[in-house]
Amino acid sequence: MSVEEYLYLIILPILALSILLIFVRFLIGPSLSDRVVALDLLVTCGTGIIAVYSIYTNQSDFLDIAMIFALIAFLGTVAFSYYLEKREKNE
Amino acid sequence: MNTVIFKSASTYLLPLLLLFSVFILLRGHYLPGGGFVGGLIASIAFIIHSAANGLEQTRSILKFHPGVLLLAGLTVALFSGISPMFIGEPFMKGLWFENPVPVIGMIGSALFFDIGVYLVVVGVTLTIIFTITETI
Amino acid sequence: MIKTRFLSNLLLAFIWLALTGNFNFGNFVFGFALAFLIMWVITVNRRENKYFTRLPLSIGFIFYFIYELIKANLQVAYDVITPSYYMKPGIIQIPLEAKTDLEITLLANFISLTPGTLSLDVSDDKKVLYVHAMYVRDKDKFIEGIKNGFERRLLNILR
Amino acid sequence: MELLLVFIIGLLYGAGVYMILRRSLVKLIIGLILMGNGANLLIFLLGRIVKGNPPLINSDANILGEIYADPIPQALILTAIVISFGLQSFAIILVKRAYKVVGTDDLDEMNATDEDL
Amino acid sequence: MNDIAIIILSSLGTLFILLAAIGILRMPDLYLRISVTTKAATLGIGLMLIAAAIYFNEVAVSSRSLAIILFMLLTAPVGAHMIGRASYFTGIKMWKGSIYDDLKGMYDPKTHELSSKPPKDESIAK
Amino acid sequence: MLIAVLSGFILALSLVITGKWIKGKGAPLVGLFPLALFGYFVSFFPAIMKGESLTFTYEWIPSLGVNLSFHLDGLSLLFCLLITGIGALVFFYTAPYLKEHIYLDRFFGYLSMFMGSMLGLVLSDNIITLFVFWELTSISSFFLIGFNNESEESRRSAMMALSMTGIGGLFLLASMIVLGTVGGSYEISTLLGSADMIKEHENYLWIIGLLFIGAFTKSAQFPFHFWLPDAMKAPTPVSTYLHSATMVKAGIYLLARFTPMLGETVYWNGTLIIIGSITMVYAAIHAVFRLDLKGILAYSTISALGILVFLIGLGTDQALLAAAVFILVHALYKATLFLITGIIDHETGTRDVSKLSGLNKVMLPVGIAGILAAISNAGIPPSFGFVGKDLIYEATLGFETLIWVLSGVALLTNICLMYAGFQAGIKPFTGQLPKAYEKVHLPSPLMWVPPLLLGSLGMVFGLMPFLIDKSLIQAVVNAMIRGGALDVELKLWHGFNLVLLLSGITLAAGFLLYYFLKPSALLEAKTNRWEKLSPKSLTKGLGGIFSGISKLWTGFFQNGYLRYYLIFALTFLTFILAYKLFKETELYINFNDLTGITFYEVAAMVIIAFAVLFTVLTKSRLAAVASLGVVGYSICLVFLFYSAPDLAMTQFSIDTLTVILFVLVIYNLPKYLKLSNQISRVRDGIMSVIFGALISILTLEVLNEPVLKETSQFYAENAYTLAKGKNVVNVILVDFRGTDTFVEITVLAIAALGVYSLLKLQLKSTEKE
Amino acid sequence: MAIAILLLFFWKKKNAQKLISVLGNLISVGIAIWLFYIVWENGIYFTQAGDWDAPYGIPIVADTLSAVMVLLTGICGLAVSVFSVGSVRNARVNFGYFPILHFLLMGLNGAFLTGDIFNLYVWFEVIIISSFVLLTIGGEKSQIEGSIKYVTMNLLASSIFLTAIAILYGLTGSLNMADLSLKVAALENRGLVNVTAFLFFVGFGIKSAVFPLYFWLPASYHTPPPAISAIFGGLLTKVGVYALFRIFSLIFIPDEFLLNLICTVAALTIFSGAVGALTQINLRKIFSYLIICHIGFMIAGLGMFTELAITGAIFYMIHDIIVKTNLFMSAGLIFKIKGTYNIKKLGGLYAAYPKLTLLMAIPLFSLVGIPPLSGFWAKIYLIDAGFQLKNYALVGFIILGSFLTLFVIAKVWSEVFWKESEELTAKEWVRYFKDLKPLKQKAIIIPILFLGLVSLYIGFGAEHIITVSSRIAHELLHTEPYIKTILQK
Ligand code: NA
Ligand code: NA
Repeated sequence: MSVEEYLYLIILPILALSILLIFVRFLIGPSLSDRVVALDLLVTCGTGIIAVYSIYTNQSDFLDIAMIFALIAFLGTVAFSYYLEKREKNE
Repeated sequence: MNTVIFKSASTYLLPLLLLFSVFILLRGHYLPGGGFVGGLIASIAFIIHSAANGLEQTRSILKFHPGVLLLAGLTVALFSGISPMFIGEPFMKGLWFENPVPVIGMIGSALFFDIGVYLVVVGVTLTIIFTITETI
Repeated sequence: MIKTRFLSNLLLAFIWLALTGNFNFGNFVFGFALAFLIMWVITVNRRENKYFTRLPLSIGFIFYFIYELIKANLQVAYDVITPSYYMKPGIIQIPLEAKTDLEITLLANFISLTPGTLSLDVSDDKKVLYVHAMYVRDKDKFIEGIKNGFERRLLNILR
Repeated sequence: MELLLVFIIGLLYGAGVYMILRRSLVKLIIGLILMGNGANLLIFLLGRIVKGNPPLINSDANILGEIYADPIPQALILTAIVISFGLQSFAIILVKRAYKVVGTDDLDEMNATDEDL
Repeated sequence: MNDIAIIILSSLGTLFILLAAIGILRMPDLYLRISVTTKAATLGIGLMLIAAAIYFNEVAVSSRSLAIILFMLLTAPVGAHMIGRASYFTGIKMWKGSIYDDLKGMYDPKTHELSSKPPKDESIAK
Repeated sequence: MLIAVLSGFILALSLVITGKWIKGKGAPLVGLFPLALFGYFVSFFPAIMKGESLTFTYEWIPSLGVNLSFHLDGLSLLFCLLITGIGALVFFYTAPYLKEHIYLDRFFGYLSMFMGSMLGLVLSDNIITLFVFWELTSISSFFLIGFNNESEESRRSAMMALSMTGIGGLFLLASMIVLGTVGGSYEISTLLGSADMIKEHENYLWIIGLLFIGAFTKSAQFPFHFWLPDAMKAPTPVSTYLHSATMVKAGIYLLARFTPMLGETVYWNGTLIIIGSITMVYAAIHAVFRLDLKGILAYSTISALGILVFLIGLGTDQALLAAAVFILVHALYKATLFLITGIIDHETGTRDVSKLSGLNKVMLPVGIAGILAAISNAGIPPSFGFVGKDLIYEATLGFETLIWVLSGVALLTNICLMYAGFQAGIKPFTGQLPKAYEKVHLPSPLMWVPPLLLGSLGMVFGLMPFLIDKSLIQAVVNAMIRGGALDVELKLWHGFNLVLLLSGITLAAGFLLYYFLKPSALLEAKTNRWEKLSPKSLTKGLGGIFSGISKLWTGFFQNGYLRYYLIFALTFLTFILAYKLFKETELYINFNDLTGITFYEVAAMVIIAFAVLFTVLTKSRLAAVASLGVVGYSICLVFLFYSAPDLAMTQFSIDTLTVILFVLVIYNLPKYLKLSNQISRVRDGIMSVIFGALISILTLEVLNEPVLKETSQFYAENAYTLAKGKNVVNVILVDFRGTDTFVEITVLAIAALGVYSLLKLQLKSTEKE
Repeated sequence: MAIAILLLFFWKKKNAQKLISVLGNLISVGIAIWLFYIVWENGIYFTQAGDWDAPYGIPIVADTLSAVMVLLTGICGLAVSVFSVGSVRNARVNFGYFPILHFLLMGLNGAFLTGDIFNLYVWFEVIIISSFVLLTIGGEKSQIEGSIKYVTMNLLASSIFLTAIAILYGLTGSLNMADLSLKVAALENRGLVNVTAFLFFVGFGIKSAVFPLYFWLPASYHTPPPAISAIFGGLLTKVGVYALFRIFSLIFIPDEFLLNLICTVAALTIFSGAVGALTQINLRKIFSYLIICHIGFMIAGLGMFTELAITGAIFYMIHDIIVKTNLFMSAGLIFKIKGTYNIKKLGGLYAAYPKLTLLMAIPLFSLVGIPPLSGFWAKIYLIDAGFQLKNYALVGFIILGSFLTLFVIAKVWSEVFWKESEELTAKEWVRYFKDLKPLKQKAIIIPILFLGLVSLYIGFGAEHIITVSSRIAHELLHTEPYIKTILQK
């Protein structure tokens, strides 16, 4: 079994499974914060998928996308935290 | 937001992200990236900074109104678009310097165009975000 | 002042080299120039920081961190995959010796990065750090662990 | 795989339609965004999809290899994405302004222009 | 050799991510979920990126992988901190099994200022 | 000739400029202008008498075949003379009549514009040009009727008149166009040559049907007649000029003009006879019961027009001759009656015939004019009216079938008309002068000379028909007869015959009626009651229904609810799309062309699907936004899987930004309310499922088609060699399709400007405009 | 475009903005005339952006239709620009009014001149966003409400347009319109082609406001300042019509079904617009509905799809652009005088301002098509074409539409100009005409006069317009030269 096959047959499915599990948390919430955390983790997990995928397809350029993911994923979290706090303040 | 952790993190993220954005901009012609994404990343850098430190501080870093960037970007793009017309070529014709420059590769009107795009995107995004934040 | 700036500049230039993966003089010069530009853009009066001053300490710290990381991860993993919960979570107030923003931030981040603990917030007078932890068998011991582990090592590097 | 994408595209369009028929202005914009995503995927799919071969010319080659993903749809989508970003952001701001002026995001409260003076 | 390293690293990384995924699903309260996920995932991704760096074996790729890891180390805890803090504001309760809450009552409800000393009495262990 | 026609318009314009002067002393002088034109047209007498006709052509729009071509023959000359002659008198009459009016200049302006249009109408040889002038008469009459524009009634009648003649005009236009297409030319003189061909053409019925509507509306034929009595709200000079002598005759002119081309078919003649007889009888009876002098005159005018239509419908040489004469007869006496009505109204302030009597004691010349006109109207020998009436009876008696019905109709009409004429021309001047009117005095000669002149002409032509029979009437008739070469000789006395008997009966019955039937409000009210069933109320009712439908239609579609607008649009799209898809294409899935499915792709898709559903169903805005973010990020993965790294990057960054924007904006919005009910949700749900399914099906079908990739092949091969880039997508963006990108950043820039101004610009309360 | 950027440099200086704006419009009219001259003398003028041969680059093509549209845009742009100087408040000028106006004009010109279907989409977006901004600038309640409807429908249209482009690209792999023409003709699956054509029809149909897709228009066009309504009323929907003509001559030849559909839609559009206008009392709403009604005329020309009909439709479009722009400006002037758009409250203008009334009578009666004013001549072609095709129902609707237009305008005339003036309380937020500086007064009147003269020219010089229109119709129905020129085959 080559590295590529291993990644393709074992790693990617597990990552996909993880991403589904995280998504379940996203769906069930219950609070917005839970969703935000799940969203953050989804993106992180996505970054992992990209890394593996770039090995699998031998396209190192895909790592750049991973880089962008890593950099700005947390912006969403920041925005939602900002929102939560502001809302709290306003009420 | 009033948190030390975020504030100091943002201080380091800002130059990092800006650097990264220019990197993405310049390699666009050869690899994934380009003016759009570069510009977006640059603006995200400023947005993070402003979320942590408040708008005023980000403003003082930026030194001018984002609208100026927008304008500069449009001008650069337009100029790179119409410059071929001055030498009798059609609009948007690609012009290139003879020799490649290290790091960036070939320098041509397309690059300037991309820089224009970059500036416009930064200008636009920041104008929008800053305006909203101000009027909240 | 000039020195620290120069150092930051240099550092950014190296990051540029790393990013582009193209190590030659021309690229370095370009990276340096670019970094200079960026620093010019972003500099407001703020305290400069020292990089690489305590390199060996840093490396030691990194290993310590990785050790903690793996240890805690296994602990959490066990808790996650076994059906019952062993954890005793709570939010703990930890007095801070770290003074500067950088110190506090780094400390808080490392605490957060270690599984099982999460820096929730720093008080506005920067005297205490509030940490959420999964395994707080003994509050004082826990605080002691953090102070002697992360904080001490970190401050050693930074000061 | 195309089948799945076809389904997703249909879903995005359908959901977009459903959302723009709601009374909330925010939902309306979300609907438009969903539909825009659907349209982008549609362009993408109809340009035919190729796995793992982005339209990048190898550093040692001068033309693209045998198999490559069609770059045109990608360029089109990129343009479309950015344009819709511009429109969306303006629309989102409009929500804000509308709320400020009208006091709600309920579209049913915004009918005055179709009534007689 | 490289292949084996890649396989081991990626497997480990994946395991950590899976762990985080199960964790976020299973953990009983938000703070625990944040706790579990931030680091497990960061670690997982880190390992995978190292695997990628080994696979491509190019300076450019390696440096990029390192950069990503660096970014994640910088951003993930900050994000966790922010959402955790905001959630505490909005009054998201801790799991019933929690034993301490030193934060209780420390926030000024108006200014959101956080004091280091409790307003009147000592924080009470649960 | 062109100048003659255009001079009316030029004068109209110059009047606007010299308005002040006109309002002062110059008013009567304006009348010299139509007088000069009258003289100009008189100068054509000799030529016309010789049977010649004159044509003048000026090219206007050659590619459409529209020329300013003018053709002067007997028929047009007659009308020209009426237009300019009566016009001149009306101009003189107006000067004192509206002396005090501040907008006298405008009035003259409209009047001369009208005169110009009318001249153009009767002179045009090109049917499009004819229509142009036709419409201009409608418009100028709109202005004239609504001249007293501050009175609501006057505005309403102007609207009514314009509506009727306007819609008629449009039908006429349609008719003219079809005629032009069928006959291959817009020139009447050319079309005359292909008359037989036109009559056999399948579109013949369209041509005459539409033409009739045009003519009938203009000439106030049943059932389109009712605008004319309403139009009497206009100042009297207008009524005189437009509604008796000239404009209403435009329809008659049209019928007369086209008789040689389109006539002599059962449809043509039959319709005209039927409509003409209904109109003449109906209006004549109405005229009998009116109290308002102008009302009487209006209905009798309608009736007279009916007679003309009827005569043209009969279509025999005899009938056409009668028509030619009657046009002149009617113009003379009706104009007179109108003018004196105006004087009476002007001096006494009333037009109620039951209140008027004995005015000859204070305004004898007017009385004389009235009596002369009434005589001519009644057809009492030796008036010109008598000649006319004889000719009418001759025509009915000479017709091939239904002689007695036709003659009876004519008889009945004439009796009523005679009564009406007496009411208008004699009743006010005879009998006891009421006290209230004792101080009434004769107005300026400019006012009473014109009616007297016209009234006398009715006598003069009666006594000396030779003055005009050869010179004018013969030419008129021959213009109406195809290849006509009729020799006309008018005589007052034909000897004892059936015609004379009918005339006698008319006179006797008329006198009896006048003697016994006194005008009363009661009778008028009774007739008014019929009005409920009259075309006027029917049309009004229809108009009401139509405006009801308009309101319903508009209210239904433009209901203010955006979602219904969307539903309408989407339903339209969906149904036709579905129809087309199922009818014209077939669906099959070509599994060979599909790429393989892997678990991670399925996972991404599942996430998209559920995230979309969650976005749709969640009750929290923020959750929806977050979920939207998930959709976007997953799409990002899809882009990544299928080799679009640039897209993935951009989508990711933009999605994040969108989320930020949303979050920044909606944090202070109130909670989502559950705003829609179950039914609408189900309805919208069904709609969206169908729509989504259709898009899916469409996509599948397109996927089955073969792939063409010529352009991308070119890009793939030349991106580096020609554009020096290796990221082909980026090369396309900044080079091959750089224009797109350029425009796109413009869009962004505008959006930013917009956001800026939308949020920053707070108009002060004084700047809201 | 350059002008818009230049204007941005003068963001703060409102007077400079006004001056540059007007000068810029003068220049663009000059360029437009030059372009028209070139095209008229030498046939299709085109340049390939980036010097990439078709179908690989984006061609900028001017055939007669495009050149005419550009010229009309220039003329209306100039008029509106001058009008804006007189009528738009400084508050708005300070927030980018003029630059965005120029972006809008640029978008229009771009849409008229592009030879690439996706590029057309992009230009459309420029038009949408700038009109969106112009519509909301100031952010009054009614403006916001109107613009929400406006933008939603238009974005829906864009989505549909984009979907259609996607399908077209999926079928042919090309975006160049000339190239598409050949490739679409060669496709075997006609069913799909027809479906795609229908999608385009709906996409552009929304933009050109046909039944049952027009609803956004009456909801929004009366809300912004008059100068903006003027440019909207004159030009915006016509871009949709232009696109319909372009697409359905160059790329698709409509099938029987689609033609019937277009005719039906045209008839209902005429009807809806006309009856809508009948029910309204707001001057600008009346004009808005009349836009819809008259769009129906143009679409009817397309639906009949003969050279005659298209000539008529093109002529009508030329006339309508000028006249509608002028009408909305006139409405603005009326508002400036009386402070309301409500025809029930208006009145007495004739008595008070006879010369202005005469001025405004030109567009009003031109619209009705009182011969020989400009609206008249096109109808001859349309009716003629209808009869030749035996499409009597459509002719009936055209006549009905014309009649109701006449009726409505007469009503407006009678209410606004004739009726006795009613004393209205002055609104403090209206800057009344009589209070304006003479220069501003002139800036309001001159454009109305200018467009009035243009429409008189269209009416009396119909020969020229007909020559142009029929050449356009011929070019639209015989696209071989276009394709040959672009593809250089
Ligand atoms: Na931790
Ligand atoms: Na943890």
